[in-house]
Amino acid sequence: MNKVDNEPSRSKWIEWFNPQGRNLEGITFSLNRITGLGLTLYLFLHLIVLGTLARGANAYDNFIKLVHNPFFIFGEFLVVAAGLIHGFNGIRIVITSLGIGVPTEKRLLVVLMAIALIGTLIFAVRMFTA
Amino acid sequence: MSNIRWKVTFQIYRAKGDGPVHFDTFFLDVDPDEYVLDGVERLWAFHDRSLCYRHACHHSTCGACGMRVNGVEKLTCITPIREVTTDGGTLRIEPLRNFPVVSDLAVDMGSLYLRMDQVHAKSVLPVTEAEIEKSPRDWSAEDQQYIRLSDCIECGLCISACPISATDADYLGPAVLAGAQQTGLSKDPALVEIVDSEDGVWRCHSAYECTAVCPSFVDPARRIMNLRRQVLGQRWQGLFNRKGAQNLAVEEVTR
Amino acid sequence: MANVTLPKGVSAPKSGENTWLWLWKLASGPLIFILILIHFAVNHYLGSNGLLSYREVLSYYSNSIVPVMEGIFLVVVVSHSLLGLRSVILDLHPSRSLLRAIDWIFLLGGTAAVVYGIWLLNVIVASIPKG
Amino acid sequence: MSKPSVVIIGAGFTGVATAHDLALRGCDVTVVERGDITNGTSGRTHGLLHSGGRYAVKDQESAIECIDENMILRKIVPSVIEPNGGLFIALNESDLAYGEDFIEGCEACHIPIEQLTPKKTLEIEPNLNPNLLLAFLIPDGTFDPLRLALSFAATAKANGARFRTFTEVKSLLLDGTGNVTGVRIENRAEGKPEELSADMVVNATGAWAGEIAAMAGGNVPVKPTPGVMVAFDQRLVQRAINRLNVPGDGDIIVPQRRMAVVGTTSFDVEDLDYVPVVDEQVQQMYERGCELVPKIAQTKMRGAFMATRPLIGGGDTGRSIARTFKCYDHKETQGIEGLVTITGGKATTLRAMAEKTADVVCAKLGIPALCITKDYPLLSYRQYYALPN
Repeated sequence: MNKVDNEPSRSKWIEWFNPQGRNLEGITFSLNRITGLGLTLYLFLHLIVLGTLARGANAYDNFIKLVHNPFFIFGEFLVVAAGLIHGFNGIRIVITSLGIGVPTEKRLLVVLMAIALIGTLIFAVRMFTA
Repeated sequence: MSNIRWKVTFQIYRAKGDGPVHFDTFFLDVDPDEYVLDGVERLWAFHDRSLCYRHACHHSTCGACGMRVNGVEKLTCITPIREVTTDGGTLRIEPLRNFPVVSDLAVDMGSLYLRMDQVHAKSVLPVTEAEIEKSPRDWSAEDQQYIRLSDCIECGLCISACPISATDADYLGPAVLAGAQQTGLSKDPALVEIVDSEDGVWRCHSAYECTAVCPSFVDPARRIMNLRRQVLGQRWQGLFNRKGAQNLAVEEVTR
Repeated sequence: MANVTLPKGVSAPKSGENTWLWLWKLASGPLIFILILIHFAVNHYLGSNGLLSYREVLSYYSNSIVPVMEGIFLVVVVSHSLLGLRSVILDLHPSRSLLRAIDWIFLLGGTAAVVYGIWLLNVIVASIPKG
Repeated sequence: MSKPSVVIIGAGFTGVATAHDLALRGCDVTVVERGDITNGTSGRTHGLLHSGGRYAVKDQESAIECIDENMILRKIVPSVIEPNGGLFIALNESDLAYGEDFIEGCEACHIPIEQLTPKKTLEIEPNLNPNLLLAFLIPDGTFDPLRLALSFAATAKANGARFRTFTEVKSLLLDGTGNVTGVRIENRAEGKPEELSADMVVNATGAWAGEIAAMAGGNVPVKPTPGVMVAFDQRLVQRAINRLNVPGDGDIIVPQRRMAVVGTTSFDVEDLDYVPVVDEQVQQMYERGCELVPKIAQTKMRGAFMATRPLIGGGDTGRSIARTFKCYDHKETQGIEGLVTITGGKATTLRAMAEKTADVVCAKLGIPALCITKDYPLLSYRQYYALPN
């Protein structure tokens, strides 16, 4: 039995990712946040990893060999999927934030998310069958 | 309306003073076309007189009876039971989020009303100004003198549904930004300092939950987007005409 | 700043976010979108099996437009990601001192990342065999 | 000397308006209300700011009260009113015949009316029944029920009144001789009992006035008379539309925000705390509404609700009872000191009801201050939440 906890607080961040009762935009808000955080993490890892280029041909080619396995390819796939979702949702946010196309925002979102999904599938096929 | 009867389980959020939060369960025979608020009122009248909840107009003009019904914000006076559950189903009823609980289902919405005042949100406005962009019909010169109550009924559903209002107590919130949009930055330039801030129009991240739950045709998300455009326009002009913009703002405040 | 009277019980607006920060976050989005398309297309479909060897990377960078493009991309994407992350932090209602600390960390961290990236670009370009 | 203390039971229209008046006259006012502001009859009114036209033929006392108070409210609380006027429209011969009496009645009650041709009427209200024969423009309006009450409450608060919502009166405190000295209350939000003593208790519980009076062994001839109203999903008219005839069921359509509300019916009831909305009456509102505005047939229903009018009952029932109000000093009626009941009336006349009640209370407490609420602009309803209790 808990005390009343109904006011805004930092600890409610978990609600950002609670899909219950959400509309499509609400779910893309959650996805945008997750993918944004994930892509930021990836960006900085990517930068660090590319440091191997400065250590010459052997270091880089060994590194590529190391990551050329299903585990890393799956990771790469997640990055691509995240990029597509974040990017295509971003298009909607940019357009509507400038006050353009807001009345048709829902249709726009559906179309954009469909494109992101198709793109993700194409990449999945290419990456996992290559 | 119909003669059909449904058996519905009401799970009601209960909280009194410093006591623990719990859910009380009631079984009720209802007409599926009755409104959720009718059910809650019957619980109070015939089952538990200690139940506290807010309600006044029963037809969506006062905004007092907002609650969370099965996890979604509803204005309970216009939500037929048929829309939110099934025969033999459950209605889990909780107070709106992001407001202090007074008791049980009643919350204190003072902060919303105060912020509406902060942005000079109109309670009545010319009939011609009710729409976001343009009016659905041509108003005659005669119509233009008429005044109507604003669409926003300050029910707080949007504040409860907004994911950002959940974590940031100072975020003005959808209803308030929509109120500022309706006031208009061109008519009230000083407002830009309130909405172009950490607590203002940029905190919205396009979840559109406010518009999804708004029972009153306000479409807060769309108004927030329009307000962004207004802010951007005013700041852009301010870049080239710094003094002019400031003088205008000062004049508005001292008037 | 214009002087706006506040009702009792309402906090004054805070200055942690403004039009220009937001506008840059917004505008950098489409820029990234365009640059990433090029970045991707080139990385994965230029050459027989992508830039999967040191040699291929060097030959990619031998086109002088590429390091410039990648440099711009770096600045845009780092600023977009840090502003985005900052937005998430703002939604968590940070204290003033924490926000100031985060602003410095992001500013220094972002600058460091860009400087490091440009240094890396220089190293790569310098490694390209002449002729 | 400390201020005389008054406890007002009920935060409906009469309660908040009386609190405002008494606070201005220097009383220490506490309002106790078992729910939140206007959770009973007041909140559920259809929100018609009466011009008095409806009562101008049969109940001129009420009609004059309405037009006078209508004009005062427009002045002191414009932020909660749609001041767009109203129309009385005639659809048949019987309506036309009533029109003659209507003109006379309005003149007698100084209600300004303007006769419009059907063509002109349909120009300004294109959704009206195109077969209308005659129309009169009158100064009706629409108000927001909750916000009207909050405006009075806010102003009362600013002048020192306290509002204790979710506080139910369990019984009246009586001295040895049966006089009322206060109230025994329960704070429902926390479940705590408490006692409040007062120099005077005002029973402003409207339809429930009989129940409170009975706690002191008194009685009030109040006749609770519920009526059903139905809200439709579109603002089909800009003005309040009335049928030009003897007041009956479903003959008013009130625009409100983006809605049109059709009212109302009139029936008797036993249990006041829960009155069901009867399906047949909802259907009747729909049909009668369609007669005035045919487009209602294509409009989605938004809500159906009911409110219980507190009519002052003699032997009459329903429609024939006058809509005026009465203030009872229970010292005069039953020899009980310390209790005054105000009931009856219309939402439109809330300020006048408060004035009369405050006059009675002040006379009993020996307060010489006069009523100044007629010219006293009210605060924004939002200030109710800003001001400390």
